[in-house]
Amino acid sequence: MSIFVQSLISGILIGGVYALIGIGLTIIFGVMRVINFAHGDLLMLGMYATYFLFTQFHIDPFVSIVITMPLMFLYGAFLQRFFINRVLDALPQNQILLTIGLGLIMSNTVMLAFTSDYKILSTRYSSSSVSLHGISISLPLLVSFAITTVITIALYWFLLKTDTGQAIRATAQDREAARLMGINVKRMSIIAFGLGSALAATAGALISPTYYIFPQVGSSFTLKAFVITVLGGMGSVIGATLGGILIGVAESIGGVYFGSGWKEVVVFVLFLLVLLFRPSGLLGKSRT
Amino acid sequence: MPSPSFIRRKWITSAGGKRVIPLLLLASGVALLALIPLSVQSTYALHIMILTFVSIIMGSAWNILGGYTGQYSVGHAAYFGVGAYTTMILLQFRHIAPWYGMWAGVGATIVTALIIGSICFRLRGPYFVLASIAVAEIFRVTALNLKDLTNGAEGILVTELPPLKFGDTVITDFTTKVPFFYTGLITALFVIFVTRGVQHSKLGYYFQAIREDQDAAHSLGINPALYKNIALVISAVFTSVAGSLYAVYVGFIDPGTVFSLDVSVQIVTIAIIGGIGTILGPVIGAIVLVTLSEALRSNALTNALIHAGLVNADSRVGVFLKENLSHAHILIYGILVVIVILFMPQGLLGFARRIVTRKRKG
Amino acid sequence: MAILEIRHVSKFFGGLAANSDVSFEVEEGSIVGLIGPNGAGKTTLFNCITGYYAPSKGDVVFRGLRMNGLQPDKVCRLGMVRTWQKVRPLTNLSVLENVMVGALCRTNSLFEARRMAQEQLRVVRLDQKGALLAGALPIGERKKLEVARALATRPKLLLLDEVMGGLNPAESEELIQLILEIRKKGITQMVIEHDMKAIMRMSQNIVVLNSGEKLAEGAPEEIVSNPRVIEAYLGAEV
Amino acid sequence: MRAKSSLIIALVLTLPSFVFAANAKVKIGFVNSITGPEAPIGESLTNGVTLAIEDLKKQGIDVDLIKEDDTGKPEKSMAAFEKLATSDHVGGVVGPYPSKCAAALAKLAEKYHVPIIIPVASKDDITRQGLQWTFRLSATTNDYATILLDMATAFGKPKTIAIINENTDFGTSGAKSAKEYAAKKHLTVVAEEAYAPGSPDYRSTLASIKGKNPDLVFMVSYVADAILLMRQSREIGLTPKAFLGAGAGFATEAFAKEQDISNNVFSSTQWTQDVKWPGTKEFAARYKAQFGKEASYHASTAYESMVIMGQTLAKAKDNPARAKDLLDKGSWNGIMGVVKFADYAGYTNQNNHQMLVEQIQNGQRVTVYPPAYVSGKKAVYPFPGWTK
Repeated sequence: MSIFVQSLISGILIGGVYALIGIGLTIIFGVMRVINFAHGDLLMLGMYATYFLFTQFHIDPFVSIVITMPLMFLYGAFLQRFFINRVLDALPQNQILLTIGLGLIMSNTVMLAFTSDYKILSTRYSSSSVSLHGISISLPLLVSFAITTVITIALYWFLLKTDTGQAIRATAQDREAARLMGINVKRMSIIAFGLGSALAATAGALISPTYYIFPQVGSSFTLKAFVITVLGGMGSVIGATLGGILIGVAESIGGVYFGSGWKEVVVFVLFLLVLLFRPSGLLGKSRT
Repeated sequence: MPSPSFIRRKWITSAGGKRVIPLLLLASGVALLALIPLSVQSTYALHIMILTFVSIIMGSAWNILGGYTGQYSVGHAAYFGVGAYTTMILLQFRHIAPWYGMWAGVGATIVTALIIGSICFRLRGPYFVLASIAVAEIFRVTALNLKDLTNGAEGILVTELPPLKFGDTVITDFTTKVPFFYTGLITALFVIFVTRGVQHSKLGYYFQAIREDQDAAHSLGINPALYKNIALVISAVFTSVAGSLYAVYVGFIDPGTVFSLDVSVQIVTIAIIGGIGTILGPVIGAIVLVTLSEALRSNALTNALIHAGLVNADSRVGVFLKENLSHAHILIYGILVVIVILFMPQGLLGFARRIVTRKRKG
Repeated sequence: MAILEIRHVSKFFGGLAANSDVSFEVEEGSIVGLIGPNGAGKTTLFNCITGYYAPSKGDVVFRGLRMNGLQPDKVCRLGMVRTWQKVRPLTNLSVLENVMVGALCRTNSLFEARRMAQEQLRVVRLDQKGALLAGALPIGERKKLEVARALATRPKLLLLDEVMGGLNPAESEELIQLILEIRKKGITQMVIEHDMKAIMRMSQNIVVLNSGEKLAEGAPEEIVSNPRVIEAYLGAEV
Repeated sequence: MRAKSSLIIALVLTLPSFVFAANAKVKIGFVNSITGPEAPIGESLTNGVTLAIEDLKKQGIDVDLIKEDDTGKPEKSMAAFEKLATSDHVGGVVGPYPSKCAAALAKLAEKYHVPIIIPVASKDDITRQGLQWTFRLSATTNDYATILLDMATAFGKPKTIAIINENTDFGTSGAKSAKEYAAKKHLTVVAEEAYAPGSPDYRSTLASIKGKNPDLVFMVSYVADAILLMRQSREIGLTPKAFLGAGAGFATEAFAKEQDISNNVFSSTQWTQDVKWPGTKEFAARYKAQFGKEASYHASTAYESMVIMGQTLAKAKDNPARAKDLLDKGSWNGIMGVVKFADYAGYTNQNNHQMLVEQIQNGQRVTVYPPAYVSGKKAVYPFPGWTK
């Protein structure tokens, strides 16, 4: 029983970070209908930024988010403005290949700059935990979950209450209609990609104290982000939040009851089932 | 937008007599290729050619489903892997020679493809792409965990390859690259031939109609599910053969080398860089990509510069190039992919054709 | 004799009824006009008839065969084909190839299909443009291409969904002549159209839909003088 | 100054027992993972080889080194080897690191009659195929597990063992060996977990292992996951009598530096910095000075392989066939101890290398087993528990 609770809690905490990754991807997909294969690489850049700030300027990873986030927002906006924008009307496979190419460029540039060594970001609290009735809870994960929650709430507020947020949502719902309504769709796309990158990078920053950093770290997160987004419904922010936590828990509990080797199968089968029976995802609306 | 079917129209409209010339060219080209192993001493070159053939097979196979039928699968590693694994399991654990095992691989792949098709073809667009990735990942993780069947992560290392016999005469014992060269060449030609056949038949028209507009196609008497599955099976079968060929040639497979997303992406890249929906696109893509990545990997540029006397090998520039270009080759590869997508969205073939038409007009 | 019978067809989306209890018959060899204000359920009805939707209730009977649940490709092979309100050319294929795709429904030979396609292109007067890419055609010619492609499937019943939408008067007139010509070949037609004058000229029978229900049915002159139609449709629209 | 004198010592120690012509020129191919997933370890190999080339030069052997990237893929490593053998005409090849690449190259070496020394790819099968042109310096995967269990049963009386391994070639075969050898040592395997590398959360798995209360926890992982597993073990409060790491990630500086979690963890290794093999200390010091980090066993095996290949080819006048004979018969004594490529127990041309066990004691990696190689500090056993 305590093992179950233990896995449930750590699953939820990790799921919070997954959710951030998924939300970023879902916003990008929602607004542009582009599957971003470089999403994990954006996360990787966030990790390296955090690592760099920590080792060079001794800025705590959780604090450095305030620098990393806007920086990666600009970077994402730049990518959108100069690369993704040019293929918005191209065939989907060209869009995919472009993001794959961009991802390769990012990870290999980082490799040239930082070598391919694993970087370990060790803070005082990297392996500390609090114990509650025999259940141990990782302190850094707890903090990162709290930050994730705050960011997610702020994001909801932004999307629901601000004009820009509403314009983004309108664009996601129907690009053509949004254009007719006078929304600057190009600008919304730039903001969306910026937001997506910033969120991915934040997720990277949040897990770097407990994880490790290397140039190819992104690929496994890209796949995870796909699963989360589809699970939640592509384009749905709430869906991605739920999807992230669901995947965190599924992995954690699947690892205990199916064995670590099969937990990925559990996740992908779950993914396929959702695709088949609810292609719009758990919370998505549109089918196309 | 220039049409992917541009070339075809030229073929159709050219008068019967004119067709003899390309046919002659083709025949002499094939004959020349077939003579290569006799004249080329460098097995290094043969190795690169064999890899190119495998890539041509993979790219052309994908092209039938992705290029003609418009179903952008990013999960072809599943078929590549099923072919490779079936052949290798039969070879290493059951001592069944690969030229039989390969057919078992094809059989297994057809079953796999029909199952995957029944799942994935219910979805369209980005959902189809993601589902195809997921299915391939399920295969990878399953191969990793079904240790009794696949030997898991340890992979399968071929220790012995039985010679190919005809009666009692040994045709080849596979100690040289020559048999692999011919197998690759013949299969590559065959897949090109099949692509051409598809393009010039009802199938090809139906595939393209589905690619252009599935609903419109449906209203014109085309059963999309049926024809998508036909395209998938053709595509999967050749991908599977490529997998078998690769596995036996390299002599070792593990889930990471044959089932990974990298393989799927590589397959798609070949077709897109070359130009999809054309017979020759994937062929060009394969030739360019294999040679290019080998040239980058082996730092041919630096060597050429040094050889030409432009850069001194021991000078600072020479050392810098030597040390860094070898690290940067995937970076350069990535940059090239981005450039092609941005500036030649129709692939190399489409780009070349556009230049030709522009010149003709202007 | 009726070639098509619509019997009490209803189609629900969630709780919303897009069609409810619609019934009428289409006489063989005639042109039937289907009219109604926007959102009246005309296209939904087309979709129910041609197999894109299965009717929630009721039957679609074509030449004595119950069609419910048959897929569009089967429907086409049985001799009923539709065009699209928003044209759907196969943009990267040539005009001729577009029509050949339709013809291939009746033959396996490319040669034969090409011959049939050229014949249909002559009917819609696009025979000079066969080598162009379908995507390169202007809207008026795309509409004609759509008709030619449908005709190439050798239909008994042709369903035209607003073929004149977005055309200038000269182009519309050309299409009206085309539709009348097609009728002469013995092909029954059902036409959704907003241009009342055109509908009046072409149709032998007109069905009026409003809010998913059949409001009226009759010869053109009856419809024009039907007060309910005037109120619900003409009054609001014109 | 100190570096210089240590260089001279290294030079003297690595001087072989034969005399060679001054300034012999040899051509050697070095196939290595410069990019791709194995690149972090590839870098250690590159550094080791760099030092070896310097030392060979001091011995009067000019090495024309042709570096080839295998990107971690077997077909790329094959292309590299084809090029080296048929276009560069090298006398011998050193490398590659990934076992799948090494397995592919072993066959090519046989075909082209070019000797290859595999420094540290550990898959057992590579030298079990009767191939004559393939020589392996390092001990095989099997030995990573056995030496640890030998040690644990020598130090105490453990009854149960949990096995955690990453689901890769090295991980799976390491776990398999551990399981087989555990049976021989009368240990009960209470848990077996093969995890997919790259997951940020192993807590649930570790918690279920903790519930089984094993005496020994045996792990096979690369450095990143090694740190992750130990961090989360600490969080969960997993406290067996000993943590046993099978080489790879556990025998690295990066892991040792994480004192909070690495203290008192055992790891099997091919080489340690304080082992009494000739030239070890000097090599370690030089490596640290030149590359700013501690040498790993990957670096030392690569170094020694390159030195052996260089010297052999110099003696063989760059003739591959003669070099093969010399490798067959020769014997060396350098930083990897005595090296002899022998045929035994189903192996061909396999150096029967002595594995070592090191323990991390306050950030220092100390050799603690076998007793003959211990240089002072004693092993801490059983595990004293986590520091708060």
